[in-house]
Amino acid sequence: MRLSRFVLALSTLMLMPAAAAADVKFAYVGEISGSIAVSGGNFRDGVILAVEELNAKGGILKQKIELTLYDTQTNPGVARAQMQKAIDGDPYVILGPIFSGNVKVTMQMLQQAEIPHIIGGEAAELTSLGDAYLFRTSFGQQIGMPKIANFIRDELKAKTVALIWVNNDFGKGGRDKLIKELTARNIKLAADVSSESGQVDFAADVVKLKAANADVVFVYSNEEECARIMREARKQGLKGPFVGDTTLLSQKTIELGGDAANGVMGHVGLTADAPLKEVEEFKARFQKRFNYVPDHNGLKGYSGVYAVRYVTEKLGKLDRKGLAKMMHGLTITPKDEPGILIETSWDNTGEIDRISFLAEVVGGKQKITKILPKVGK
Amino acid sequence: MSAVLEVRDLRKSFGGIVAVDGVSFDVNQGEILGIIGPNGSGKSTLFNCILGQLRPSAGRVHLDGRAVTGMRPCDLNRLGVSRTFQLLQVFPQLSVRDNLILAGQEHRGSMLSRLVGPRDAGLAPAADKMLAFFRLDHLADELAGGLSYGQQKLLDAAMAFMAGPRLALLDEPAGGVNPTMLTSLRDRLKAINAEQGATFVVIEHNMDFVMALCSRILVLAEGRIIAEGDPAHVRSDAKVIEAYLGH
Amino acid sequence: MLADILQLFVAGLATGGIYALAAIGFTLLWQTSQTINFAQGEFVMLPAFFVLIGMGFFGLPFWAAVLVGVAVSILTLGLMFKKLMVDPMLHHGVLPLVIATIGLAILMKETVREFYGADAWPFPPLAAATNVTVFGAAFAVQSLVVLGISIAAVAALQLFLNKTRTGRCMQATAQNPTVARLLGVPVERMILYTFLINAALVALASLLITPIYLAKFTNGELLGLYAFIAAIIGGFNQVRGAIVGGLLLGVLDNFTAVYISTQYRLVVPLLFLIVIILFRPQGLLGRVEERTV
Amino acid sequence: MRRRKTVVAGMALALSAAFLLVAPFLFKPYGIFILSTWAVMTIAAIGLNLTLGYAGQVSLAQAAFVGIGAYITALLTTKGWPFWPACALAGVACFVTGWALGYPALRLQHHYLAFVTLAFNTLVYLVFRNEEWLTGGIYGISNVPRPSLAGWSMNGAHAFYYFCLAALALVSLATWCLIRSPWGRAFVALRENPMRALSLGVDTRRYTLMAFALGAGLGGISGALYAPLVQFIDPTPFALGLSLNLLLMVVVGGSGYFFGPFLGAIVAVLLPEWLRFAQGYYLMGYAMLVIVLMVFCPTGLLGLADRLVTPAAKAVPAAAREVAA
Repeated sequence: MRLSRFVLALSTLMLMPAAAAADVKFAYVGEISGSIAVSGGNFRDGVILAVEELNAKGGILKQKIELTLYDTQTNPGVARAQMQKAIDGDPYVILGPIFSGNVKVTMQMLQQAEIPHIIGGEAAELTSLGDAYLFRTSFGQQIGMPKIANFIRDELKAKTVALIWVNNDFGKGGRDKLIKELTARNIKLAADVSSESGQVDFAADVVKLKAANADVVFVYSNEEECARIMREARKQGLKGPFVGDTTLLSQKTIELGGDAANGVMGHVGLTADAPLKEVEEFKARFQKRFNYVPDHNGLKGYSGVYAVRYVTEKLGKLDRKGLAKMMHGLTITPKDEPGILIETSWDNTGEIDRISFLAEVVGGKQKITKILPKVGK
Repeated sequence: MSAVLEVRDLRKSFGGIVAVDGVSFDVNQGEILGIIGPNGSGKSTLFNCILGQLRPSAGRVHLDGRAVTGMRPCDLNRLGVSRTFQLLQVFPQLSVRDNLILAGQEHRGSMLSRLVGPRDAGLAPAADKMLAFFRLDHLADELAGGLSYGQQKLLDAAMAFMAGPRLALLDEPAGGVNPTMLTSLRDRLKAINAEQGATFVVIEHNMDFVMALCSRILVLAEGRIIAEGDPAHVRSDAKVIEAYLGH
Repeated sequence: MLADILQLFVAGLATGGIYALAAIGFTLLWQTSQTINFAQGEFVMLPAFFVLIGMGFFGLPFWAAVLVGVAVSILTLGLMFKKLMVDPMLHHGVLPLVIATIGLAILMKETVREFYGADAWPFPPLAAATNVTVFGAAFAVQSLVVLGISIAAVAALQLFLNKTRTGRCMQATAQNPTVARLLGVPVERMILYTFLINAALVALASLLITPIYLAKFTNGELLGLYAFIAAIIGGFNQVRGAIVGGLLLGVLDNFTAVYISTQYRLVVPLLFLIVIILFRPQGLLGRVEERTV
Repeated sequence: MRRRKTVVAGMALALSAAFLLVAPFLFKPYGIFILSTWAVMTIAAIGLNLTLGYAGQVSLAQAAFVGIGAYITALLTTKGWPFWPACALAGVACFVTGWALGYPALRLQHHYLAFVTLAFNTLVYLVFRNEEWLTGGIYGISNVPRPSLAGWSMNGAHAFYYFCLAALALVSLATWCLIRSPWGRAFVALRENPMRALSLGVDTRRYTLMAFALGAGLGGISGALYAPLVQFIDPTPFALGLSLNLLLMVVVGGSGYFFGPFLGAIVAVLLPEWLRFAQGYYLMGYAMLVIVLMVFCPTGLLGLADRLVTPAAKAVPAAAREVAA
């Protein structure tokens, strides 16, 4: 039982009126309920953890952080309302949303209000809309997919790919980008199978993938669906290799997929399993606080808060414009801010650049096989 | 005497059961025709077939010499044929006056005129006249649901005459009405018949009521007409007595 | 090719079995109390969590937890649902109750999400998670078990309804409460029974699917819709119809996905539904509902 | 007794109207946005109340019509059309679709009709999501412009709020006239006793289709306002959930009462926002309240009000009152 959740809610309830005006206001506006509540929940808990840690250490510029949570229900109409509510509360920064659609409907408002927003959305076009206050926490699909395409071409020497993707903005966006990159490397698309988020019976989908018999099966979906797809694939004896991005290799997928997940490989943009001291420690703290294993959204929320902390301390004052200006073209390393977990840079569109990993699942563990350098280097 | 309504070999069977078995009769201009018969003799089914509520298995129905077999009730009604049902059917959620206006509104103007025109479709005076005629005027603004059974029965009948029909088919108008109401109902019907020259067909169980009201009577048994004639003749007909008393 | 078809067919049947279990509940409740339960999907989602709570929170062994879970389900989703929600609204037409069940669905989903989290939880399987291969088509033993049990359950229910006195009383109640009452059938009790049976069925469904679905607060959403469609296709007033509708739907859905379109996989069942309603409203196996106007 | 009712109703009406007019000065932009949403949803609910509350046809497709209206408006205005023709087209298109969808209503018992409309709603949703060339699919349509009225633009929160409010006022007025016209009388007759209505010359077929089409048309109008309100549309809001939610608004408010949808929309749109202080629990609290409400007054809030104002008389849907001279 998530008693912790209950306690947290109560405490926020009691604290909210008590919170002194001097506090630094952070707002999380994201998907606490609705179709992608899992990712939203992870992101939120990452944020909560970071805020609690910082407050324990005395907050930002000696001021406590007051965090308020807003639920978009994964519904743009609600998202817009909640974002407005958050803006009315005049926060220093806003974290979220994760659902790219919700980012899109709210970014204009934030631009007008000149409030920096640290988003979780990964849809490619978000950084191309000229929002000077938008910053990613993990890189957009237009950065991830080329790396994967290279991997498929160079490491796997594949000529054809059978693709199964989840039909939401995340899955569709990734699919479109991947197809673009594959054709650019003249790798053929043997099958293009869309699936529903929350789908359970993948028998039909796997039959289609099988019929394509391609050199590589690319699985691009949410963790649970990835797990189910893998189970069905193994069941029907669909031969791999199975390649995917972050989600397919995530801890959750492995946990749910069991043996079926073994042997899948691919690219991991950001992972709680990165072989780095800071990340491992974070994972432990997170698990202790919320008693479940964070996925990459947990890291996104967490590192986002610390990035803001670092920049603000550097500025020495609460200055939204300054924050946004400084973050453009900034690089933060774990040395100067452990909370950033992995060295991270932002270009001046708010797009992010990090090292990323090629990994493989071996014996129910994610094993990093190769560390890919930042694109910028 | 010209026939307003001609019914020819009308048949209606449900699965195996034949409810109406080749019934033919005329209804003449201005008369009050009574139809009697034991329960289940097919009286109401006959009505429903004539009025398009049920599609007859065979046979023809003519109104003023025009074939109207199987025509939709609402169209038939607009041709001047109205009816009441065996079970009382007014609109309890509408006021008494509105019940009457409803009964008349579809007979004038176009769909559009009913949308943009006056909300009473210019029928309020007529409705009030009808109410006064049926001695219901003091209840005009009450909800029909709030009236006594007898009053509702009167209203039900009043609605049937609101559009000034050429022909009215009344299914047990006297059913469950107390004696005093009964006389007033009978007077009203006779009056309308006399004043508006409206033609009636009345299904009724209450013999005294029928005998007093009708000029001619059909007797129905097991879906067939077994006797026909003026009240006195029918009352004394052996087959009728048998049909009612059974073997 | 043939293997594929067999594969799809059996997989479809297995999923269909689940739809059937949930669908029967619909038909039962509709027949006896004109209740359209929009929370039926959530009814299937919840019992698994009762079991998980039993195991996680009270540390019971699996089978004990299962027994407790089923008992709790019958108590809450059967008895309490009837007494606290349905009874007060019974005489106010279908709609208020529909709205209330919509509310109930939200309540169940949100409660689970809040206290158990939004992510999916593994659930111990009733059968070994192994596969058997027949004619080149591989079947999970689990889904075969699911199929078997659901068909058995329906058969048992049919038997109960036709062969036992209580069962016949229930059918009488379903067909015409007034007459049943005249015949001295304890109508109230019969209606209660149908609610208890419904609860038992959804609990069973929950135990069968959750190992495959994984325990998650959203499990009910699609399932509810499918069970709904299955119930109508099969015949909204026929228990037998529900199983046919369910299986048909499962298979139809799979073949649509492969041979027509995955993006529109729901379309064929829906169109089928519309056709059925327009041309055979009583459903494939249903009786014509004789309602006196 | 009826007088007392009218007085109470009149006062309540005047007060709420006054409140709505000054509201923008009492609230922050967030509050104003929510109120605008309320106005837009109320329009859709009024439509459904026409179909369900007055003509007695259960429709679970209202969300589809809101969606169709929203998409038509979004597509055309983002391609440079002015708002008004787009809005008009949205209304007409939905009216026609509603008319077509109404045909099953002519031969179906009401719960079966509900199922057909439910299927229709889901089909429309799938089209929104999958026909990317037309609707933008998953990605939706962003930067939907807000209309401008005789030169001045409705961009600001205040301006657009009053715009929505005005639209709501117009729709309410039109509906009021409609249900007080002979049509309203015919609708009630249709709901109460179709067979008798038929025998009185009421062309039930045509009126049923009308009830359906008008309800759908209002759904379209509401959608036409929803698109510029949120300025971004994607398929998610127009799934079955919204249809159920609109049904909830009508029934909770009091089906067949003219002001039912207004109250219902308050419950469905504003109540959850008021409950948000309860963090993760607000949706639970909301659901709980809805259930309790239904259990204790199945006739909806106005049904309850009726019983309170006229304790003696059995509550009678206001449909009767509005139509009663």
